[in-house]
Amino acid sequence: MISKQVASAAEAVADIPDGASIMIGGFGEAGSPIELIHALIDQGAKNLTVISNNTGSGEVGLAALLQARRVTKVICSFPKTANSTVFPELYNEGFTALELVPQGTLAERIRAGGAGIPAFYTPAAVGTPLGEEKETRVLGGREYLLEFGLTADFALVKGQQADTFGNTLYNKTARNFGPIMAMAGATTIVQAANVVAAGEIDPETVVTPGIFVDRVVHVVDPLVESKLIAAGVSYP
Amino acid sequence: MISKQVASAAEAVADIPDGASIMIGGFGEAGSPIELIHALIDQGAKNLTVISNNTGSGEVGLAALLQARRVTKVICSFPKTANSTVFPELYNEGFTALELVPQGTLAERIRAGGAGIPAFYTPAAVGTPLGEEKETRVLGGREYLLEFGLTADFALVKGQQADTFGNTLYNKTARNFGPIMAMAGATTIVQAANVVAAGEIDPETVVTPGIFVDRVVHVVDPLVESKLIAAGVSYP
Amino acid sequence: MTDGAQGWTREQMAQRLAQDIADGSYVNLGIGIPELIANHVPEGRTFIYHTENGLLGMGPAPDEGDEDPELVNAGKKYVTAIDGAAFFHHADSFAMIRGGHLDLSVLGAMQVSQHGDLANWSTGKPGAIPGVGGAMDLVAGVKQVFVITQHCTKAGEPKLVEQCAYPLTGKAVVDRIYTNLAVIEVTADGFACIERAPGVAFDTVAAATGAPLIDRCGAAS
Amino acid sequence: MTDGAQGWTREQMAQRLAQDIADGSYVNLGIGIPELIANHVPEGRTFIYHTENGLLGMGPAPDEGDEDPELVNAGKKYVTAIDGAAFFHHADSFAMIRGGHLDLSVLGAMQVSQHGDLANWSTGKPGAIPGVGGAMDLVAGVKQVFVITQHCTKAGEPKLVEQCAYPLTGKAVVDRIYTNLAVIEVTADGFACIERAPGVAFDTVAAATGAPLIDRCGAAS
Repeated sequence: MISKQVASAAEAVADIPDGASIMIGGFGEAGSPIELIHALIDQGAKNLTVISNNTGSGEVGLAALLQARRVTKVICSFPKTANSTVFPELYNEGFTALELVPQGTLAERIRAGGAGIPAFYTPAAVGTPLGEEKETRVLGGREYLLEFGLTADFALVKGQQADTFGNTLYNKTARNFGPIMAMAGATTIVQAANVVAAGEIDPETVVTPGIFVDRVVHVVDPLVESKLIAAGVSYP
Repeated sequence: MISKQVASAAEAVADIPDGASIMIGGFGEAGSPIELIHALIDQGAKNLTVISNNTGSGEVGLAALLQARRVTKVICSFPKTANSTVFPELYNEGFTALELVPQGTLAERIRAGGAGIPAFYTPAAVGTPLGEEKETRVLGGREYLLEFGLTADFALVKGQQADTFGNTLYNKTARNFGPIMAMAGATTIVQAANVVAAGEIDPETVVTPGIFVDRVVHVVDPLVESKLIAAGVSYP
Repeated sequence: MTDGAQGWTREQMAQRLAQDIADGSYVNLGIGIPELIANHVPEGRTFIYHTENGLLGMGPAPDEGDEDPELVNAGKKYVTAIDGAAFFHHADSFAMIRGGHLDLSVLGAMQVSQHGDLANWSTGKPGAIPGVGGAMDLVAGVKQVFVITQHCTKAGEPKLVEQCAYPLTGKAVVDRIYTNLAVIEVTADGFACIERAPGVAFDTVAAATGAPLIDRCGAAS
Repeated sequence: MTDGAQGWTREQMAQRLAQDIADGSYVNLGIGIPELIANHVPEGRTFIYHTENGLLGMGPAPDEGDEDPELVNAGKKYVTAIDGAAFFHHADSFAMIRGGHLDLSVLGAMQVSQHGDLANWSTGKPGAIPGVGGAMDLVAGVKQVFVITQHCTKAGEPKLVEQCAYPLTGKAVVDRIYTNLAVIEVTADGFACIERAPGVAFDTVAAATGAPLIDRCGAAS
């Protein structure tokens, strides 16, 4: 009997080594896998490259991982979230490097990485500073940039419901980067508020097929980032 | 009030001109929009380029469109379906040209076309006759082919359920090329056995968001290709 | 130089822009003044709002107490989903954008050049943390790009210029500009004023514009 | 030259191959002999079958009367979906294949070269209608590619050859070959026989192979 369920967030992230590249789902707090991130802070891996749309808020979740000085590079589209003071300090100090990628290019690079497409052309960022030093090509009379697929050693994703095969459903706009990061992570870890037996999810409604998921962790009542911040919490 | 519903298959295909490129969903009979194809036969447009995985079976649906000598080029991965005698004759006669594309490359080209990606690299078909005369490039030590996004003037898609905004659900493996062809058709026409008001489909389960769909036709009890063939039917 | 109080208010600018959106359009509204457009949909028309974080059919802000931190817009504000909405992942969302499926993107601007170049993401100052989000994808992919902005900066400098001094979001991407003073089209010949706010003279608009301005207000009416 | 009756039967070939598939593997089975593998899953293991037309968790053929023409496999035969299955579209399906998410692809062959080149889609005869389907994507993307085939053609010609005469499906893509006579690994040094069917001598296998054959049967046992 196949079951990808592991007992805890700690167990799920236990083998993430120093120097790993990690995709972390979420758009702001929506879809941010806080419990997995906190387990990763506890675990201690450092010198990480994090691929995520933002850089976290307050001093919990993704921001807390940065604040713990575990992340030496961030690949993201928008590091300037409200209440985001951690990343600017680390960036200005020179501790954490930034690769800024237009949001759609970031999404497509992740999807391409997961789909075995090593590179593709896109019109976004042509003629802008983010297109400088990139290879360009005119196709059908229009100029495009060559962009490369992006994969990661691990992907941390927040689902709403998952079954033991790893099939995953999401909640509203918390879906965002989850499904494509699940594709692009060599090892994909899903935390879900609801874990059910294979067969409990209608196969027509599956968003992330289980083949993209390696480990499922049941996180019953996930923390809400904005509530933690409002309460003045910092992690750890 | 937005409604994309049109009264009939005939109305839905009325403006398809001679020389149009048309994506037609389906993998064999599963997902083949027979009623839309038959309406297109009745309508009379000719010199069409058809992009579809197969070339139809018997003398109904896609095969009947070919048999009516309306299609001068087919782009597909597998033109040799069981009971497929129509295409081989037209091909050997020189009436219908064939561009043979590996199935995954075909799917990705369609998805790229719909996603505004003009070209991408893929490992499929490298070193084979289907890779000859294609541009190649070594990336990360591996050789890839450059393939181009594919769009079409029209896409004909069979859904199971659609709402008046065009949001579409599919039935089992009849989903196949439907969602990506809906993205890649300049005008996408969906036939669905069940048409409902906007709001009747759970937004979490939508497979094809309505933005990709231009027209919805209610086809209550769609024909089943294999049953028609077993009954010896030819269309018209 | 003009002051911000002259001509249309922000709400009037949004109302004016909304008149130029066809019924049934799929629209992405940027953060700031663009968001006001949702309050001014003309009678008898329906717009479907796309937010790049994965929702088509975005509705208004929820009632207090109904906020869901997992139902937000691109500005991370709480929103709702209308009947007929759909959720999808980021790659699908930007497939809509890049693939030309959206009818209109409305964005704010720091500068717009007479060639339609847009600068709206970075001052380019050293040490500032840059953040681009989805703006470069929107301007590269959406069928029409409208800018809605005050005609001049708070310091009174023109935002409509010959060449953008700030780093670009996209080259030759802006179709029209809606300001407090006027509606301005980006043409092959440069900026063309096609409509002025009540009581605003053409010379006032021209003086507040940092590039040559063609007067086509007559033609547009 | 060998006759088809020698060595393992088709069912035994499938059974032998199935022993080399790890528990929990995601497997794509080609049309023909590969399909028999589903009948021989070793006790205590579960394989999840992928069919490229959009189903993960393909189950056995339905009972008579339960066939659904919209639930088929890549060979267009009626199938079922197991508990825990998922449906998806073609681009997602080939993302699984091309992206290296499947553990194993089992295919039939017309010819396999000593370098692992596979020919299984076309005789290259003029006038024949070519059809490639998903084979080129499978061999380019799946982690391991096993071929299952009779050792020789019906005419007695070797299918394992120095160079494929037929048009290729992929270059250097085959990892192992399971025939009626033997299990053969494609190594950097060419074909290596790692196991023989009961009663089949190494010389018999070598004689039926159109390229040099290394004997590693001892090492494998």
